[in-house]
Amino acid sequence: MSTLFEIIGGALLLIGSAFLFLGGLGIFRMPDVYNRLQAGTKATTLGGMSLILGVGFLMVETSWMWMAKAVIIVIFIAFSNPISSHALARAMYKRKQYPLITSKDENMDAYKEISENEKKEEDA
Amino acid sequence: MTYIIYISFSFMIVGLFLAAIRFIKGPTAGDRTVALDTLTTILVAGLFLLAYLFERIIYVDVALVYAVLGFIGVIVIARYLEGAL
Amino acid sequence: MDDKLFEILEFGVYGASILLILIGLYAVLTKRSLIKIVIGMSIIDGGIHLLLITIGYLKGGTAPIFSPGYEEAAGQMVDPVPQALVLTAIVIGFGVTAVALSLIIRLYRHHHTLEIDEIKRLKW
Amino acid sequence: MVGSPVLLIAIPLLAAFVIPLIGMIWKELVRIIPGLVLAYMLILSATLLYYVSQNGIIVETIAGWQPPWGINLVFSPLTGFLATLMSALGFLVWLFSYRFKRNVDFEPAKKYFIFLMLLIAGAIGIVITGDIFNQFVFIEITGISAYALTAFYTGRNSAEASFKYLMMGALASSFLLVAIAILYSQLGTLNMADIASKMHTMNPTYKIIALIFFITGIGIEAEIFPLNGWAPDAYTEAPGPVGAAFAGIVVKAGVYAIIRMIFTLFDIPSAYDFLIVIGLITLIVAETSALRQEKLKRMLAYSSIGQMGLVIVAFGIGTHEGVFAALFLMLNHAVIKPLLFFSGSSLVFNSKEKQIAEMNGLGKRMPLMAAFFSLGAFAIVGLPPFAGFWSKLSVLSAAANEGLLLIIVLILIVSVIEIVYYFRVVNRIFFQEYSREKSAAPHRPRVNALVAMFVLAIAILVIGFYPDAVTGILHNASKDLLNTDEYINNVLQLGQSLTR
Amino acid sequence: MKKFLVILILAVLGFHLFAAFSGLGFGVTRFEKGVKDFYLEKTVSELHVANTVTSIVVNFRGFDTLGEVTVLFLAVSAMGGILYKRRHHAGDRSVLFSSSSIVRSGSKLLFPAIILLGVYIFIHGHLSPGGGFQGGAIIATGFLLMLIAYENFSVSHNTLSYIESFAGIFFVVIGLLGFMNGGTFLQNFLPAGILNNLFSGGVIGIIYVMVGFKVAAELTGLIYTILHEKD
Amino acid sequence: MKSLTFNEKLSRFIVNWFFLMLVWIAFTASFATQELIVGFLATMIISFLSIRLFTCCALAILKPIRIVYMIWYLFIFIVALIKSNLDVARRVLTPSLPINPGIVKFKTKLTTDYSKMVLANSITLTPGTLTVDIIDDTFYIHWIDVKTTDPEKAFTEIAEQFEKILLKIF
Amino acid sequence: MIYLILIFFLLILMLGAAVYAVVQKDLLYAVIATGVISLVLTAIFYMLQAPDVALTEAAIGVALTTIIFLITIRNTKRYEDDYNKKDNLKSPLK
Repeated sequence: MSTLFEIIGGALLLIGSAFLFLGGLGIFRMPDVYNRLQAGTKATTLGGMSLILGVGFLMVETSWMWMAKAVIIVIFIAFSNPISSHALARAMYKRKQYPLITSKDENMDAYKEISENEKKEEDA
Repeated sequence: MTYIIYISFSFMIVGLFLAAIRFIKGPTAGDRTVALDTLTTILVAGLFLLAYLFERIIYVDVALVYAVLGFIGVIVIARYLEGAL
Repeated sequence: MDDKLFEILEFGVYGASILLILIGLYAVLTKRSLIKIVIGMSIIDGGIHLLLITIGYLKGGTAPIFSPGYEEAAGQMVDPVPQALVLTAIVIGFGVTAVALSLIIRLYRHHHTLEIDEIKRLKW
Repeated sequence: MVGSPVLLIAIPLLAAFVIPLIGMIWKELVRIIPGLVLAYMLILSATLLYYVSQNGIIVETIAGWQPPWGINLVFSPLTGFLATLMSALGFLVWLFSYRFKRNVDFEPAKKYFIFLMLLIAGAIGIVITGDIFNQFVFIEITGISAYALTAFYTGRNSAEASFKYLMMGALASSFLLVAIAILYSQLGTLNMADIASKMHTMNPTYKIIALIFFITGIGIEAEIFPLNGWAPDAYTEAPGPVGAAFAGIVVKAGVYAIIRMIFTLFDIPSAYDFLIVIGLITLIVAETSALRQEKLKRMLAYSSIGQMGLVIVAFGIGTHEGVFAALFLMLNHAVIKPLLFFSGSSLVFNSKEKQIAEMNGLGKRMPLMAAFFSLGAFAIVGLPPFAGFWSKLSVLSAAANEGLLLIIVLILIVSVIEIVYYFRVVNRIFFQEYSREKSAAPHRPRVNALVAMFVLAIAILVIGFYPDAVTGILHNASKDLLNTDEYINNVLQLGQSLTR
Repeated sequence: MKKFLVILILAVLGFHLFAAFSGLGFGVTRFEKGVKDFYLEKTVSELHVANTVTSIVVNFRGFDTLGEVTVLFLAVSAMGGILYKRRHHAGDRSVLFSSSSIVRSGSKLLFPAIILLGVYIFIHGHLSPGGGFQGGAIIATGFLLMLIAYENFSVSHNTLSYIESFAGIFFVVIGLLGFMNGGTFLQNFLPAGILNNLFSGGVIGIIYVMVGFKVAAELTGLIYTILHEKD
Repeated sequence: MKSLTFNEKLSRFIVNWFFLMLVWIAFTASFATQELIVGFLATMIISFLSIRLFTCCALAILKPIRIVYMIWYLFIFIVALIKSNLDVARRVLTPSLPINPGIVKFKTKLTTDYSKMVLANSITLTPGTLTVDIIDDTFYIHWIDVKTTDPEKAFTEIAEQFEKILLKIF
Repeated sequence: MIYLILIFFLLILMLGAAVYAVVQKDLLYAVIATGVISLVLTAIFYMLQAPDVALTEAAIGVALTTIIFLITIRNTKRYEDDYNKKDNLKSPLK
């Protein structure tokens, strides 16, 4: 059954690296910080996870140690990546770097009230 | 199998390149930090793949540590950008 | 093909590390901001560490760790001595950087500037 | 056998780690323990020096590996002499500064003694180690404690001086690392004796490049001419006893490192000429700038640089007499300069700007201090009955034997300059009107400081009247330095193994 | 003008440096009789330590490591001395606003795991890459994460200095214990064990654990000092 | 922070220790006796020191039904993750960049910090959304393609499927 | 072969980050660029078979050095003095 694992592993490798590339491309193409964060986080998270799991699958019959370490890294990435991108998004809003809004709807920025309230408190 | 690894590496190199361009172009601090974050994640995956290429499990520890420290670095930079370090 | 690339790589790695040293030296010698000077120092350190590691590299070699499966591989291992030296040098460099930065903080406390020209008696 | 040289390093480090713990029990111990450690180091190194003069070199290995592989410490007549000198001076500096500035907060004061102890331990490490990378580590230890000591006062200038020193020191250590990288890449070893024995196989061009990097690296510690920009500021801003420690200990270690490189490691004959040239330039530039200084400590700093230039010239002569003269100069400088710093810092204690002009007429108010200062001044310019005379005489005779007339002339001219600026100060002390406001009572040094100064003054007089008391040791040491083959053989065959 | 001069000097310097290294060759075996073969041989046959870099750092060149630890100790104390202010209230770090609850609970969740990672790195210093310095640095970074996320999270200075001092004392005392049985400083006096077991290498593992504790305490103290430094 | 009774402390300690031991085994990737002994000691010490930090999960988290829900959550999450990545790929690769970004808000019924964090992370990793901030129980979400600005509808659109299960787990 | 190309690419990336760190007037960006240098340097060490050094560089170079630089910038100021004030005014959101 060695070939099955190799096929799974190879496919995960390809998918993962493709998404890593897409993450880079997303960062490159998107128009503002929030959209870049969206593209970057999602694509690199899935890309990294599947690439690492792919390597784990490729080595699974040599030893299970690779899989164990791969799983721990994957769990860590799954927790840490969204946290860091959330922290960045919040930081950018606190720096008054408002998101790009293309449509004319006024309610599009629901967070603005909060930051305006904070500003008033600061002035007072 | 070799070809798959080659293709993966080439994808990653292009991704790194694009992230690096974004790092240099900016225009805001946030963009640069996003680029740093992406660079870290891609490199973690790359290190793991390299460990497979070298066929030595001891190398995996480096990737693990790298992921942890990159995460903390980004959090600290974000906190600085908030103006509340 | 590989041999040819290796020849270019020799040029590349030594050249890059020496260039890194030179870039750092340039920053130290011409920049006027104290933090820039310290950044230059850390760039120089990075260049020297890369230089040392490059000296110890062995083509087709593996890390000098006798983990299971590699007990007999002493002949293919890269030189461990520069690695040990670099380990020490990195930590020492960090210590010096920390002291430098605390001095900068104290200088800023007194002078409220980071420019060496304005901190009067700091002539070079 | 009383102990092994490694204790000279291990005990201060152990004490440095113990002190923060013990300081929580009784704060005074923080001041006392470094003194005890320094006294112990003095006794240990003196007994080891005696042992070495009787039985030959001690080569101490670390972790039980033979020298080319493990780190080794070499305690020979030369290194032993320097180590003894340094620990003696260190003890005196500690004694002088025991009750120094009680008004400084406890927290910095506690650190002052730790830094002082580690400064001395690092300098001794530079001298007795037999491994270039280990020497680099000790240079960093010495360096960081020196930066911290320079920034001891919280005034604004001390941080600048310290930062300047730090930047130059950091660049220096980078250069040292590059030099180590070149040597390792060519020879595959880091042990000094092993390098010396393999040096002839190295390509001469690389050899010169490596030597240049080494000299630029260590020259900053040793205050060679273009690299000594840090010294005057650091000496001026650091506390007085620390200036004495820099002049007496750190610089000596730097000079030793350069000398070891040129005499033992590198077999480049033209390096000696290079030493003479660079030493002469240092001498002349430093002494002429000392003439223009307004501040006392700055003047002493330039004088110290000049003396080091003279030492390097004497080493550059390269003969047995030259080396002997250089070591004699180092000894005298190590005895006299601290006395000048100690008494000088007492003299200018209450003045704000530490100017020379503010010392007017202090001779009548503080006769003892003034006497000590003038004793030091007379000794360092080389007036006959004092210590400095003999060393300068031996430099001149060494130069004369080699027929280097130009050097003799230059040294004499520089001596005249020295006499001018030191006597200017002495003249102000004794023959000018008292210039400070009368109400300010002059600072009276405490008993421990007086004891330290008495010891130094007596040493000056003893060396001045009976130079034979030290010449035996110095001859041994200079023989040791010049005999490269014996050094290599002793280290590589483990010399005389220890009996413990 | 100055820049031009500097670039000229740098060009000369770079040329010579490159000359010194270009003839070396990259990835070739040099100096057959150098020290590295000895190290590679002895680390397996006598010390029974898998990681040669560790055995060099802790045993063959252990004196360097002692010095290095001292350098860190000195740097931390120097920083404390330099940034010392007379009225120094440690602990009241006022921040503009606290971090978001996601970062807070996330760091709370990851903190024990990060500490465990550091412990793993320095306990396995002689088997896999890493060791005392790296593990200590990771632990310190973990504490930094908590300090960033919780502005009232505090570390006891006394505890830190106890750990630091005891670890340092232990290091030197282990070194001095090497003098037993007519050995030398830092000599291994414990049984070497079996290669690639966790309990192998004699004192090397113990020293690296001590270094780990010491470095962790020192770096945490350093971060704490500089983070609370605010006008 | 409120003080804990001994039983609470013990149960938290055990949970903490259990998870850390799993992490340790994954780190070392070995069941050798020596590794397990050292890991046992190290994880004991760390979990003892971090009882107060690891506050959410008492022993009850290990009930079988909750574990089943966790696995179910994981499954839904992975499906959403893949969908979101395909979505990102579509947007990035389309030359005209079809985006309509904005920030919407909604309220959640979750109470504990950890569950909010998990929900926020899941939202960040699912199609087109990014958590910007949580204030009490209000989530502020950056949405790459805003379909509605009404909080209720946004909630059903973005978070309902996760919240259902999270309520059962925590 | 891809291995060699990767090393080349990383070297170029590193040099670019170094030049950027020296040229950039905004100290924050310069500091982040030094972080990138360390990051890439770690990968190069890893590829040159020095995992120990890579770990050290990651732990100390990437995380700690960057962080203490950042804290120093917070305690002092963010821009070099000849940072172009006009650019800064044009987009205060930087």
